[in-house]
Amino acid sequence: MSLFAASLITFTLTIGALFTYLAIKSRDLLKATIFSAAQSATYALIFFLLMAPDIVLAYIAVAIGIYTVILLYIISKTERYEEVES
Amino acid sequence: MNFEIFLQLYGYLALMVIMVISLYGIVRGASLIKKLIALTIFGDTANALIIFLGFKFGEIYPPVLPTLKPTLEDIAWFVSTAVDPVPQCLVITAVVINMAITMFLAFLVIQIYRLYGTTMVKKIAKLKG
Amino acid sequence: MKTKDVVIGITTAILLLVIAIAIILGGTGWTPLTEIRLLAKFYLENCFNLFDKNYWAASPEAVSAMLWDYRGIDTYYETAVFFLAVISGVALFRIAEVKVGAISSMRRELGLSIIVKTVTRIAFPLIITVSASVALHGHLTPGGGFQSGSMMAVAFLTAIAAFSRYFIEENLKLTKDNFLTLRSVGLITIAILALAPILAGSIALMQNQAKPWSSTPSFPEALGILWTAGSIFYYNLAEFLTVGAGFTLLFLLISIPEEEFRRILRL
Amino acid sequence: MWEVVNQLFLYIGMALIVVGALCDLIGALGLLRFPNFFVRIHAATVGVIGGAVYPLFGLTLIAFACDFLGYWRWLFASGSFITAIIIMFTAPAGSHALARGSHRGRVPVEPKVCDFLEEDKGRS
Amino acid sequence: MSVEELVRTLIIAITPIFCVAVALYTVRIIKGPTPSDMALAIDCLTYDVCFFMALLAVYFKAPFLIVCSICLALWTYIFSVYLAKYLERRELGE
Amino acid sequence: MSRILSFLATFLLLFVVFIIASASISPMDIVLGLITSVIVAAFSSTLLIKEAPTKVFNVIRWAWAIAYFFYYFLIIEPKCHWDVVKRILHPKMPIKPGIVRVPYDVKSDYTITAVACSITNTPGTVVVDVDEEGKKYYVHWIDVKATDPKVCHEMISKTFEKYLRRVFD
Amino acid sequence: MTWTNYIAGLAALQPFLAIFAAFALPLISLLAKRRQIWECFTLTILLINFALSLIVFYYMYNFSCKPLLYAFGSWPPPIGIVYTIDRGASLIGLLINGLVLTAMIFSIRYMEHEGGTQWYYTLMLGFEAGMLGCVYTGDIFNLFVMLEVMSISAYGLVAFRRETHEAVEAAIKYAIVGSVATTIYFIAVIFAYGSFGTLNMADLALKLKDSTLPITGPPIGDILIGSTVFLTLAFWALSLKAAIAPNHFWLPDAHPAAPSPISALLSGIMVKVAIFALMRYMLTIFKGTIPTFPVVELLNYTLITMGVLSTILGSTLMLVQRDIKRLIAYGTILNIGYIAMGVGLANLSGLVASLFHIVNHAIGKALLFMAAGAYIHVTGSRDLDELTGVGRRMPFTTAAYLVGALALAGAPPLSCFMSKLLLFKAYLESGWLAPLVVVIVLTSVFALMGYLKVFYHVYAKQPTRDISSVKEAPTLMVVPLLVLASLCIVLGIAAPIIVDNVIVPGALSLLNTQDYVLAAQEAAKLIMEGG
Repeated sequence: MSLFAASLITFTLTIGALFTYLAIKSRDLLKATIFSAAQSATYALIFFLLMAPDIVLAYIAVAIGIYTVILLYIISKTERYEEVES
Repeated sequence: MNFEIFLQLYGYLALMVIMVISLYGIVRGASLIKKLIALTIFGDTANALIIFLGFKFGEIYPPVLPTLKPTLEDIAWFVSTAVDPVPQCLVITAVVINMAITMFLAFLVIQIYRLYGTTMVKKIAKLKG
Repeated sequence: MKTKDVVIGITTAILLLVIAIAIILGGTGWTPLTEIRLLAKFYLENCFNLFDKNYWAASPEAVSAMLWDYRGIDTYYETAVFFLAVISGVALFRIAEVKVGAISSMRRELGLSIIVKTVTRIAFPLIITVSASVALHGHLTPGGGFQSGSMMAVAFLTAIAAFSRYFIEENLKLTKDNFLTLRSVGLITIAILALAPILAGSIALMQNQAKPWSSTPSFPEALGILWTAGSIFYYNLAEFLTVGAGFTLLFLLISIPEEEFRRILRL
Repeated sequence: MWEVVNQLFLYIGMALIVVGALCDLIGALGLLRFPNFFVRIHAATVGVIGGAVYPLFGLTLIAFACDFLGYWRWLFASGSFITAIIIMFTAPAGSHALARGSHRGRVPVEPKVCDFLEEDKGRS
Repeated sequence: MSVEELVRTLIIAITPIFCVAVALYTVRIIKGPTPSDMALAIDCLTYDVCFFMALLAVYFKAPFLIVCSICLALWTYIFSVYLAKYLERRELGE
Repeated sequence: MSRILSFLATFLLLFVVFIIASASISPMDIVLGLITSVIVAAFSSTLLIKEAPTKVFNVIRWAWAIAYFFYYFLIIEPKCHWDVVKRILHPKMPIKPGIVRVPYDVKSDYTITAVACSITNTPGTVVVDVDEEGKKYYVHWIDVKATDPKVCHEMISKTFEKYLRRVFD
Repeated sequence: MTWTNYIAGLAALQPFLAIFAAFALPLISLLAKRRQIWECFTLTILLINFALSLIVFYYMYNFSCKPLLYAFGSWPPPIGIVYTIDRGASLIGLLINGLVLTAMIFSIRYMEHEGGTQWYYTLMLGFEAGMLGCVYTGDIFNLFVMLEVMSISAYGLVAFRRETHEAVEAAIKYAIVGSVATTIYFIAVIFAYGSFGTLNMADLALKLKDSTLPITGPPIGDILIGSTVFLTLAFWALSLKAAIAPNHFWLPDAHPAAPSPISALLSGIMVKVAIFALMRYMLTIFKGTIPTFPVVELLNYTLITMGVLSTILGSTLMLVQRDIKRLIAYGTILNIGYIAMGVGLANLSGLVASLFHIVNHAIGKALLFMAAGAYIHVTGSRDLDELTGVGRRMPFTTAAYLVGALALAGAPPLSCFMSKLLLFKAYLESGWLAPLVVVIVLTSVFALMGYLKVFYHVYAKQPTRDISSVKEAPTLMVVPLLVLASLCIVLGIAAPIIVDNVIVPGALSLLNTQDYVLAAQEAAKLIMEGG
């Protein structure tokens, strides 16, 4: 792990934390889905930088692809907005 | 070296923060779909945590031997540079398992919407009586 | 509601603190690491060691070797988890076969625009070929059964999005029963491969190469020119079919129109 | 002969990568500055085609010239080439699909000079 | 300067540019008024990450890492197509 | 006959793709590639090549395709990029966006798609929708210079059609 | 290779075979569309598994006093995954196999009007495999995988009646909570690997004693912190799976919502599997090995507290239920409390009581749920008010129910009385914890009232509606009930013999870290030397 890769990991993790926060906060579930896809992309880069090509392959397929698609399916079949609690 | 320690600790800290945020989402999410999203993030963060355990400073390389006719030097070089393959093996298993559970939960959420007409936790509790 | 938020915040923060302090105090090893753990070193040293074949898995990829040889039974049951999830989904969405012709002729415009359709038509075989390439080199390069299987599912998923789910059933002549069959065949192949050493007289399930302490017929390292890394190649191939078919099956099920279900469940 | 070709490949590839990085930056800037979704697609095209496809072709050229990668440079070359081709095929289809979906999903087209699609749809 | 040093220096030199671009895309993803904008920004982001992964594979001299970028490109396509389909109609399977 | 030809064409294409994807020409890869390509081609040949498979074996078409590839990537793309980059960096952002009709005069699906992809891939123009019956694209143009379909065709898609008709039609 | 390895192989074959059959069942259901064929297939596999576990049980109790080790892929312990089968594990394995077999026979008629039974049987096979794997395994990560196999089939089975509202709702609650728990367990595994550098249970136990198996070397991190975090997180996750209060909240929804045979399995044996895994960690591996920081003792006291809490909660909430299955489900929380109290004592007498109570409660609870299932099958309702008087028309079922209820409440000659007596005795001997016996007695009384309330409604109360059309349940449903009821009686009457010959050796083997570790060491040494 060189300094170069370590600083990249730091940068990427920060963005990932930001996206997680937004995904949890967002009331629009479609936006939350997209945020979680972005978060997955950052995680994929982290796994890549940590030298785990096998995981990157599996993780990209699962997190960017399957999760997002299945969440889109759910949202299209159910409802898009989370109701604000009174 | 100090800077590297700082970077590693920062990594752990960021992962912890993500984990806490997602746990909060699981517990307090108003919608089942939000809980599902938080759950996936939580599982992924646990996976990232174990990969963090397997890395090391110095020259590193993926745990794949790049030749089919290795000499002893090749193997020695491989052992000294490759990262830890055990966490990777565990994480692949865990990724698949998390994915399987998420798929099933997705099916359940759709079914619950068919029956109750909503995915809000509170409303479901109210409808259940 | 505010107090509950605070309570949850504090409890989760305590979890954060406990784990973070445990890591910082060295619960998981010194920081920063410059060496890997000895067990991992053993795997790395022996997974493709031509000079000491007692502990080898015949696969130069350490992760594949671990997945299908050293810790093979984990992967077997992991496949079972995925299988059971699919079966649970099928049980939840159990449905008589949708009348294909009726619905697709009823709706005039299916799928996306012609551009996406044509791109998908080109991409479909190419993606399957690339994924097959990843699967067939699973024991040599990164990737393996699950990864390549999910890549194969990309092809079917694009087909579902760009055309419609009826496209797979009508044009490719693949129904969900076919996928279920394909999946079962793949899984049974995995199970038989795992059971093969027993049938050959060993006592170890999922044994790949014969060991000095368990000298029974082992899987051949290579079929002629084809390096198969013992059984890992076959496992990857079977898992490739299994995962691809499983994903496609699930997405075929989930993309059944909602009206159909409401009619069947009488809601 | 091969030396010269290799050097040529190397420099062309590096130039393409530098151009690609700049395109990335400019595309991102454009994505920020432009007023609505449909105009942003153009900036995104700069980001994708200029920022990913060109540098990947450049990387293919570099991989041919990189002796230090040894035998495996063919894998680099083929990998980046296939990625470039895939992006080249799929990116336009993806952004076209997004544009069509957004237009049907009533994403605003303002500011605009003319919108014939809206007119034609209204007529039929 | 040898070829290796040249290429590695180049990669290190353009990494900050890449990071700035990613940060700008992130800003767009956060600001994006409509889901379409966000999806567009994510498309760009992931395609750039794709290219960057290929680049880093050269930097790390690890040939096997290049497969990741192929996979990422494929799944990004799926993502945008499904989002487009969601925006276009209610049932995704038709 | 046409089915066999289309199978053969698909098979060859897939074989090349397999070899490129595995990046080696060892006997093992060739054997595996042959088997894979045969299996995949068997069920996707009708999907990939619907009519007139002889076109695939036409060398002149391939030559045109390669010529077009280089022409497109070396001349058209940089020009369009430069144009859009200028607009992005200009402090006032001189844009005049709008959706215009662009008629096309090509027949096969592949040509329509290739022209549309070419239009979309150049920054500054994006195909928003296709009208197959009216034979026109709806193109979002960053700088609407004309609204007349003829002129638009002239300015946006004429070159692409000229080349691509020779490749696919 | 010696004869013993074959026996261990038979144990390892059980989950493997069950999953294999689960893989094959969808294919069979596509080829042959008759449900009799699926049932015969499942029944055959379960019978084979039962026979195998019987052989293993017999061998373990008669010929082997040491744990047996089975190495998958013939990889010795620290390298590969091993199954470690000691007497306790073989006992629980036999229990699992027997109960699943009974539930399967019961479901043949119970599920006759349901569609999609092939998926039901597939999930059931997967469920059995998961539970068996959890019990036999000797690898902490493999335990995670097997927990998931068990859990996901449980979620699928709970949601099997997809058109009933509460089933789907309970399933989703259960699935979310359960997957959080398993993820937390995974984080625990991360810590174990991080600080110990191994995934093998015996190796963990060795490393705590400054020794090691070959290859893995000394621990990497601070084992004190590492094992504290590992144990705490694993304890929390497993206590959630075992539904010990306050982590019980998912159980009263999930268990009644499943089809009755599945409720019997969930309540009867699945929660016990989690408790068994907990016993493995707290009593076999980490027992008294960290002198500087008493985390294990702390967790033991926590377990006792949680156990007391669950007994009180379970027994009081039982009394106010209107739903027959929900009432029985609260009874599970109560009895899990007893078991947890016994485990928390961490000595032989407590463990003997717990182990015996596991067996008794599994059989009794399965019997109660199946009897309730028979009522529901015949009348089609779960409300106690609608079940009034049906018991008179169903004499065998009601007799079996009465036996089960009395046994669970702790009536003297029946099974649970004996285990409760043992627990009572263990607490009396335990010094300052002795006042807790009051809890045991008091909650038993409450439980008796709860169960007799059901009996009163079903048998004694005047029927509020016409019950003349009600007939005795089909033979295939009554036979399992009677078998279980007679087992309750036999276990009660022959309790001294059974405790001496079966339970005490099992408990001893669970407490015997020495032998557990020795088995792994021998296997590693034998194989490493190439013999």
